[in-house]
Amino acid sequence: MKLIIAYINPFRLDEIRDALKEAGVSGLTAINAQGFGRQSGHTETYRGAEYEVDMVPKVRIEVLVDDTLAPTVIDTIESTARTGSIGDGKIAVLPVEDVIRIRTGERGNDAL
Amino acid sequence: MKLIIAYINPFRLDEIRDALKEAGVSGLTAINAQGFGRQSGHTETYRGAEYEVDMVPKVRIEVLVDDTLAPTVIDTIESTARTGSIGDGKIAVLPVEDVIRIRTGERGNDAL
Amino acid sequence: MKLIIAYINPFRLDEIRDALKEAGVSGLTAINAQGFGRQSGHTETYRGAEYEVDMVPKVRIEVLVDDTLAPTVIDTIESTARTGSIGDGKIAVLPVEDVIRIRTGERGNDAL
Amino acid sequence: MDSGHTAWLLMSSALVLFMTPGLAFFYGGMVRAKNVLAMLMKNYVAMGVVTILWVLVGASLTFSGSTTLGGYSVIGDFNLWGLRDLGLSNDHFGLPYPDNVHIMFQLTFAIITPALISGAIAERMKFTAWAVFIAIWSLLVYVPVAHWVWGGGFIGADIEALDFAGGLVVHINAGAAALALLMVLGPRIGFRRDIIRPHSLPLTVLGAGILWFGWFGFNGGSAFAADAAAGNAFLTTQVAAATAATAWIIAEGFIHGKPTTLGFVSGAVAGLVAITPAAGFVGPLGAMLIGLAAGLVCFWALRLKIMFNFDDSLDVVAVHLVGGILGSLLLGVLAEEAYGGHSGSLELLGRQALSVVIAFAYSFGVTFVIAKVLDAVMGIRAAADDERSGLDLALHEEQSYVMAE
Amino acid sequence: MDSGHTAWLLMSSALVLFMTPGLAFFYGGMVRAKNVLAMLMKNYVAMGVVTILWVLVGASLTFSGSTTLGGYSVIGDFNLWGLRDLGLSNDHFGLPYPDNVHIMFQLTFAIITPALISGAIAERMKFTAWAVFIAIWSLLVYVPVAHWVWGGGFIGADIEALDFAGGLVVHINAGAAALALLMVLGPRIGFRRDIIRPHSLPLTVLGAGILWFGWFGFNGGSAFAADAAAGNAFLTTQVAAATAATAWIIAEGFIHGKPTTLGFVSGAVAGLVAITPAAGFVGPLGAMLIGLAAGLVCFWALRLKIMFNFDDSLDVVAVHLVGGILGSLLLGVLAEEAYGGHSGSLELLGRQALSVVIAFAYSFGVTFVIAKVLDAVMGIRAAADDERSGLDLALHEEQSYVMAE
Amino acid sequence: MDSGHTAWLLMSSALVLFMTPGLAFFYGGMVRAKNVLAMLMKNYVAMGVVTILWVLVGASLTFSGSTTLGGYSVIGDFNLWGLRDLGLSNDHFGLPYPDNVHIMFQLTFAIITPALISGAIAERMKFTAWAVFIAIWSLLVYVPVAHWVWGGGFIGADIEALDFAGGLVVHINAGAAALALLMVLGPRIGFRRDIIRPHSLPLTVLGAGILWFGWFGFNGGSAFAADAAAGNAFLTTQVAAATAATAWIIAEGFIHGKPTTLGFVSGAVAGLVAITPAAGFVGPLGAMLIGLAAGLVCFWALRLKIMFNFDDSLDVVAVHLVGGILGSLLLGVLAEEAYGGHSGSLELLGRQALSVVIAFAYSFGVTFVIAKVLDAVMGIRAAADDERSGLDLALHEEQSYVMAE
Ligand SMILES: Nc1ncnc2c1ncn2[C@@H]1O[C@H](COP(=O)(O)OP(=O)(O)O)[C@@H](O)[C@H]1O
Ligand SMILES: Nc1ncnc2c1ncn2[C@@H]1O[C@H](COP(=O)(O)OP(=O)(O)O)[C@@H](O)[C@H]1O
Ligand SMILES: Nc1ncnc2c1ncn2[C@@H]1O[C@H](COP(=O)(O)OP(=O)(O)O)[C@@H](O)[C@H]1O
Repeated sequence: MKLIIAYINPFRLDEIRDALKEAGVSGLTAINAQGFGRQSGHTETYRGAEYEVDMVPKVRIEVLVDDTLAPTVIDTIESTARTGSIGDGKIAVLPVEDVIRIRTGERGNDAL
Repeated sequence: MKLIIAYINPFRLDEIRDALKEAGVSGLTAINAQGFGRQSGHTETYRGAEYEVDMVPKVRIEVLVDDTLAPTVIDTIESTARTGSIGDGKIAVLPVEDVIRIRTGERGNDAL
Repeated sequence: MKLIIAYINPFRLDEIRDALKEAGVSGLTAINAQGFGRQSGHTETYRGAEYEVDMVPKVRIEVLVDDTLAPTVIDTIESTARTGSIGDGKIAVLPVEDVIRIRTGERGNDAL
Repeated sequence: MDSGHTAWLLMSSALVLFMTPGLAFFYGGMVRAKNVLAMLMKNYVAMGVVTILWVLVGASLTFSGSTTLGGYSVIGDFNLWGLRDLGLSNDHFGLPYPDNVHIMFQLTFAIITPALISGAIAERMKFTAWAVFIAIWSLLVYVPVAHWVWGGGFIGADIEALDFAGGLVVHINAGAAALALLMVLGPRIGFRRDIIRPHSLPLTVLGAGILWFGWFGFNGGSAFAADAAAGNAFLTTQVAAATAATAWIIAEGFIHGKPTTLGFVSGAVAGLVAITPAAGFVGPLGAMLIGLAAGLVCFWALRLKIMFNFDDSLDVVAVHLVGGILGSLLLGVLAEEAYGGHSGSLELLGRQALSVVIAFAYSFGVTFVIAKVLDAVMGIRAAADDERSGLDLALHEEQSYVMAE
Repeated sequence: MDSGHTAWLLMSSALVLFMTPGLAFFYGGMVRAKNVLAMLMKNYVAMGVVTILWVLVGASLTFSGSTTLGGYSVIGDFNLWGLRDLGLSNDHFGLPYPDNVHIMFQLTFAIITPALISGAIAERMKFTAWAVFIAIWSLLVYVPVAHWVWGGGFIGADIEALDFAGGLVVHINAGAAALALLMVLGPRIGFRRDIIRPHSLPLTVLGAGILWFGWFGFNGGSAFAADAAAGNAFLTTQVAAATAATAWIIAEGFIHGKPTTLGFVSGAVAGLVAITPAAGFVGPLGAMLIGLAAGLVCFWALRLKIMFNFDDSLDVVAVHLVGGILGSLLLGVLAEEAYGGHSGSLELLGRQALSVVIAFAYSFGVTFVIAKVLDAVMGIRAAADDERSGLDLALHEEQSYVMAE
Repeated sequence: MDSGHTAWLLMSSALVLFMTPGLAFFYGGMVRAKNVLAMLMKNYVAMGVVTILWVLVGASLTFSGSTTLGGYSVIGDFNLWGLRDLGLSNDHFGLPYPDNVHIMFQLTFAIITPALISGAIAERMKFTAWAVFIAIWSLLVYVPVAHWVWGGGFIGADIEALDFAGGLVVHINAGAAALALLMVLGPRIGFRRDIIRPHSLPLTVLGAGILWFGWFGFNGGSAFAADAAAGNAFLTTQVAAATAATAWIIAEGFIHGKPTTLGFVSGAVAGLVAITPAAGFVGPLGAMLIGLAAGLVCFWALRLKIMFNFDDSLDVVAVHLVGGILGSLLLGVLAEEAYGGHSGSLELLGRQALSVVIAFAYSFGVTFVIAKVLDAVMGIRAAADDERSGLDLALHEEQSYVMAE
C-alpha cells in the first residue's frame, strides 16, 4: 500500500476529488497548508509597510491506496492538477506498512 | 520506528489523546482536516441554492512510536475511536527511518 | 528520497524557512497543528471554570529532499529550532518512493 | 406631545431593538463554532415572532384596560388588537409622545426578554421548538408579568413595587424561565466532562459593547421623557456597569490569578442588569454600590450551576436572575427621594421582595409547564448526533465559517 | 426651528450613515474569504466619493431650484454648489430643523444607494472602475431620480407618485442599476459550477442587525420630524421586517426542509426594503401584509437569476429591485388616509406603477451605457488570475485573516 | 431645560461611549491573533476605571470651580466629588439640558482619550500596569488639560484657544502620551524584522465604522444643543472624514500602486481627528480642505516611526498627534465667522499654536514621568515569553478563536 501526498492549488481541490472518485479512490483527506517553493509569493501593504510574503496557500491531500491503484491515482492527480504554471505542486509516494479501518477492524487492502 | 496516522472524528480527540497517554505514548500531533470517504456528507442551503458538501471535518493525528509500542497504539486508537458507524476513520502505519529530538539532539528511540 | 517532518514552535517558522532556503532546499510545506508532548500546556479560564489545555500550537513543516541533502536539512532544522527548552519539537525522517512535479511530470530527484 | 421627548423615545426604541443583535453576538461568541448560527438565530427570531404577536394581541393584553381577579388586575383586554385604534395621537397613554412610539418602545423589551433565555439552552435546543416556545412564553409569561408591573396590574398598582426598567419584567422573568427550561432540557452532552470553550470571544466582546450602548435606551428611555430623570438613569447605568465590570475582574484576579476579558464584559452586563430596576431611583453613588454588589455577587453566583449541577450554558441565572434580584432588593434600600421620589426603607424592601418572589414563582412555574408540554408534543431537544456534529449544519444547513475557499 | 425635530434628524442621519458599514458586513460575510476586504471597500468608498460630490454639486442639483424640460422639472441647478450659501438657518427647505441637517440626512441616502449595487458585482469587479462608476452614477442617475421624486421634479410634483423613504430613489434605482451592471460585467468564474459559499455568516448577521437598526433612521427620519408620523413609520418598519423575516424562513422550511439564518436576515432586509416607500402611508396591519408579501415574493424571486442565468451574486435584484417594486405598488393599494393622508386606489396604484416603470427604465438604461463606456475605457472586470486568487490580495495587497501568527 | 437639546445630548453621550468599543475593534483587528483580547481589554477597561474615577473626583476637578496658580486657573476643586450635589437641575452648568447629562457626555470623552493611547503600546504592555496607568493618567493628565481648555482653565479662558470637540484635550493629549509611553516601553520583539500583520482587517473596518458613527455624537454633541451649529459640526465631520479617506487611498495608489482597505479607514479616522477641534468653526468647504490635508499629512506621517525608529504599533502618533495638531492649526486659518463666530487670522493661529505646544509638552512630560515611575515600581512590560506566546493566554488565560471544536 502507498500513501500518496499531493500539494495542490486550493481552487483545484473539487475537480481533483471528483476525478479521483471516478478513478476508483474510496477516500482522501485534505488539509489547508502554506507552501513555499518556486512559485513567487505576493506583496502585502499595511499602512505603508510593504511585506514580501513567500508562502502561498496550498491544499495538501493524502490518499491511501493499494499498490495497483497507485499509478492511476498519480496520473489522475497529475493530469487534473496540471495547468503548466509554476505552483502546480508536487506528488510524493510513501510506503505504507498497514492500514486499519477503525469501524470494522479490517486490515491491509481490505481496509481501503 | 513507525509513524501512525489516524483520521478520526473531531469530538473523539480528547478521549483518544487521554487513552494514548495512558498507553504510554509521550506525544502526538493533531491537525484539522477535511475527509472524504464512505461517510456521506451533508447538504448546505444558501438562499435557496442547495449544495452537497461531501467533505466532513476530521482530525488527523499522528504519533511517532517505537516498533514495540506500535501495536498498542493501534489497538488503543481502534478501540477508543470505534463507534461502529461509518466515518469512524482509518489508521495507517508508515515506516520511519529516524527521529530526532531537537532540544537534545537525541536520535532514534531515545528521541521519542 | 526522504520526507522530513518537523514539529516546531510557530514563531520559529520564518527563521527556519530562511535557513532551509540557504541550505539549498527548494520548497517546503507548513501546516498549523496542535501538539501534545512533554511541554506543559496552559490554563484557560472562562467564567470561573479553569481548563487545563495540554495541546499547544505547533507548526508542522515537511520537506521532500534527496538523500544527499537530508542530513543538511536535519542539521539546519535542529540548529535553527533549538532553544534548549522543552517543546522545541521533533524531526522525523520517512522514506519516499517517488516524487512527481505536477507541472512538468518530472520524477524522482529531478522533481525536487 | 413634545418633539424632544418623542425624539428621545424613538431613539431609545432603536437602541433597545439593537440590543437583541448585541445579545445574539454576546451569546454567539461563547458557544462552539459549530453552534454559532443556531445561537444567533435563536435571538434574531425573537425580533420576528414577538413583533408579530405584540402587534396582534400582546400590546393590547399588556397595556389596554384590565381584567381583574379578586379585585386585582391580572391582564389587559383585546381592545387594542392589531393596534387598529392606535392612530397618531397620544390619547391612549397620555405620555408626552405618541402612543405608537410607546408601543414600539415596549415592544423592544418584549423582544429581548425571551431572547435572554436562549443563553441557558445553548447548543442543544431544537430551533422549531424554540420558536414555538417563545411565541407561547411571550403570551403566557411576558405579557402578564409586564401587565402586572407596568400595565396597571397588581404588582405596580397594589403591591406598589418599583421596577424602573425591567428588573422583574425582564431579568428575573427571563432568568427564572431559563432555569425552568434548562431543567426540562437537560445538560449538553459532555457537560462538566469536556472542555467547552467560547469559539470567538471577540464576538462576545462586540456583543457586550452593543448591549452596553443599547442599555442607555433601555434605562434612559424608561424615564419616558428626555429630562433630568433620563439623564440620571443614563448616568447610573454607566456607573453600575463600570463598577461591576471592574469589581468582577478584581475578584477574578484574586481567585484565579488573572482578570479575563470575558470576566470584564460579564461583569458589565451583571451591573447593567442590577441597575435596571433601580436606575431612576438611585444616584451615582448608589449606582456604584449596586454595581459593586452585582460584580461580586454575580461572579460568585457562577458557582450555583456547579453546586446544583445544572447546565446553564451561558450563565443566564447567575447574571440575569441573580443580578435582577439583587438590583430589585438593593433598590429597596438605596432609593433616594431626590432622584425618583422614593426612599429606601424596610417597608419598600418588603414590597420589592414580595414582587421578586411573585415574578420568580410565576415565571418558573409556568415556563416549566410550557416546556414539559412542548417536549411531550414536539420534542424540544436536538438529536444527539445533531448536537455532536453541531446545530448549524443539523438545524439550519449552514456553515458558519468557510475560511479557505 | 425645533430642537426636538433637529435632534431626531441628526440622529437619523447618523443611523442611516451607519447603514453603509452595516451593508458592507451584510455583503462582506456572504463572499468568499479571499474577497471580503474588496467587498467592504466597495461599500466604504461610497462614504468617501459620494460625500465629496454631494457637497460640491450633488445636493445642489438635487434640491436647489429646477431646470425644466417640456414643463417638467428634470434636475436642479448649481446655486447651492459647495453648500456655500447654506448658512445656519432653515430658510432653504423651510423644515423645522436646519438646512444643513437636511442636506446631511439626504447625503446618507445618496451614499447607501450606490453601495447597494455592489452586491451584484461581488468578487469580480475592479476597485478603481467601481470608484469611478459610483462617482458617475451618483451624478447621472441618483441625483436626477432623487430630484424627480423628492426635489420638486416631475415624479413627485406631476405624476404625484408616493415614495416615503426611497422605494424608487433608493431600492428600485439601485436594483435596476445592479442588473445593468452585472450584465455588462458577466458572471463570476465558476458560477453555477463551483460551490460558492458565504465565508462568514456571523458577519452577515451582524450587518443585518446594523441595517435593521439604521433603518429606523431611514424610514423614521423620513417623516422629517419627531412626531406621530415618525412613530408610525418606525413601527411599520419593525412590523414589516419582522413579518418578512418570519415568512421567509417558513417558506424555506416548506421548500428546503430547514429555516436558515441567512434566510431570516434576507427576509428581514426584504421586508425593510418593501416597507420603505410605504412606511408613512400604511398602519401596522398594512405593514404586516407588505412584510408577508415581501418575504414570500422576494424568496421566490431568488429563482430569477437561475431562470435567466445571470450572476446577481448577492441577490440585489431579488431583494432590492423586486422588494422595492412590491412595496411601491402595494402602497398604492394599502395606503390609509389616517396615517399619511392618502388612500389606496386604482388611480394611486396607476401612478405608482408609472413611477416604477420610469425609475426602472432610466436607471437600467443609463447604467448600462455608463458600464459599457467604462468597460471600453478602463476595463471594469478584474483579471481572471486576480479573481481566482482573490481580490483582497490582488486589488488591495491585503490579507483578510491571518490567524496563526 | 429643553427636551430636544436633552435628547440630542443623551444620544450623543451614547454615541461617544460606543466609540470606545469601536476603537477596541479598530485596534483589535490590527494586532496578531494571539493579542486581540488583550487589546480589546485595554480599551474596555477604560470604560470601567475612568468612569469610577470621574464620578468620584474627576468631574469635580475638571468642571467645578477653579484653583488658580499665578492668576491662571489650573484645576477645579473637590466640591462636586461623588456627584453628590448634582441633583436633577441644570444649575451647575446653565446649559439647556440637565447637569447630569453634561457630566455623562464629558465622561465619555474622558474614557476614550486614554483608550486611544493603547494603540501605541499594543502587544507588549502588562494589563495591570495599563489599568494603573490609565487611572493615574486620567487624574494627572486628562483632568487638568480638560480643565484648562473646557473647564474654565487658562487655555480656554486666557489664551482663548479654540478646541471644539477635543483636538487638544483628546487627540494631541493622547498622541503625546502615546509617544512618551512607547518610549519607556520599547519596541515589540521582532519590530522591523518580522512580518507583523493585522490578524483580522474586517474587525478593524467594523471598528472604523463604529468610530465614524459615534463621532457624530463626539463633534455634533459638542455644540451642546440640537441646533444649526450641531448640524454644521455634523456635516463638517462627515466631509472631513470622507475627504481624508479618499485622499489617503489616492496617495497610496500613487506610492504603493494599490489603495488599501486599511488605508481608507485610517484616512477616515485621520480626517475625523483633524476636524475635531474645528468642526464648529468651519463650513463644509473648510472641512474638505482639512480632510484633504489630514489624509495626505497623516499618511506621510506614518514614516516618522521609521525615521525615528520607534514602535508606535498602531500609529497613534501619525493619526492622533499629527492629525490633532493639524486640525488645531488649520482651524486658526480656516475658521469662518459665519459658522462659529471666529475668523481665521494670524493671531488666532498663534493662539492655537501656543495651546498645541502647551498640551503636547505637558502630556508628553507628565506621561513620561508616570511611565518611568510605574516601570520602576511594578514593571510595565510583559515578560518576553508572554509576548512571544501571546498576551491573551499569558495575561488573561483566554483563547481568542477556537474554530474546530
Ligand atoms: N521540497 C518540497 N517539500 C515539500 N513541499 C514542497 C517542496 N517543494 C514544493 N513543495 C510544495 O509544492 C508547492 C508548489 O511548489 P513550487 O516549487 O512553487 O511549484 P512547482 O511544483 O510547480 O515547481 C509548494 O508551495 C509547496 O507546498
Ligand atoms: N483512502 C483514503 N485515503 C486517505 N484518507 C482516507 C481514505 N479513506 C478514508 N479516509 C479518511 O477517513 C475518513 C473516514 O472514512 P470513511 O470511508 O468515511 O469511513 P470508514 O473509515 O468508517 O469507512 C475520511 O473522512 C477520510 O478523512
Ligand atoms: N511521539 C510523538 N508523535 C508525534 N508528535 C510528537 C511526538 N512527541 C512530540 N511530538 C510533537 O512535538 C512537539 C514537542 O514535543 P515535546 O515533548 O513537548 O517537547 P520536546 O520535543 O522538546 O521533547 C509536541 O507538541 C508534538 O507536536
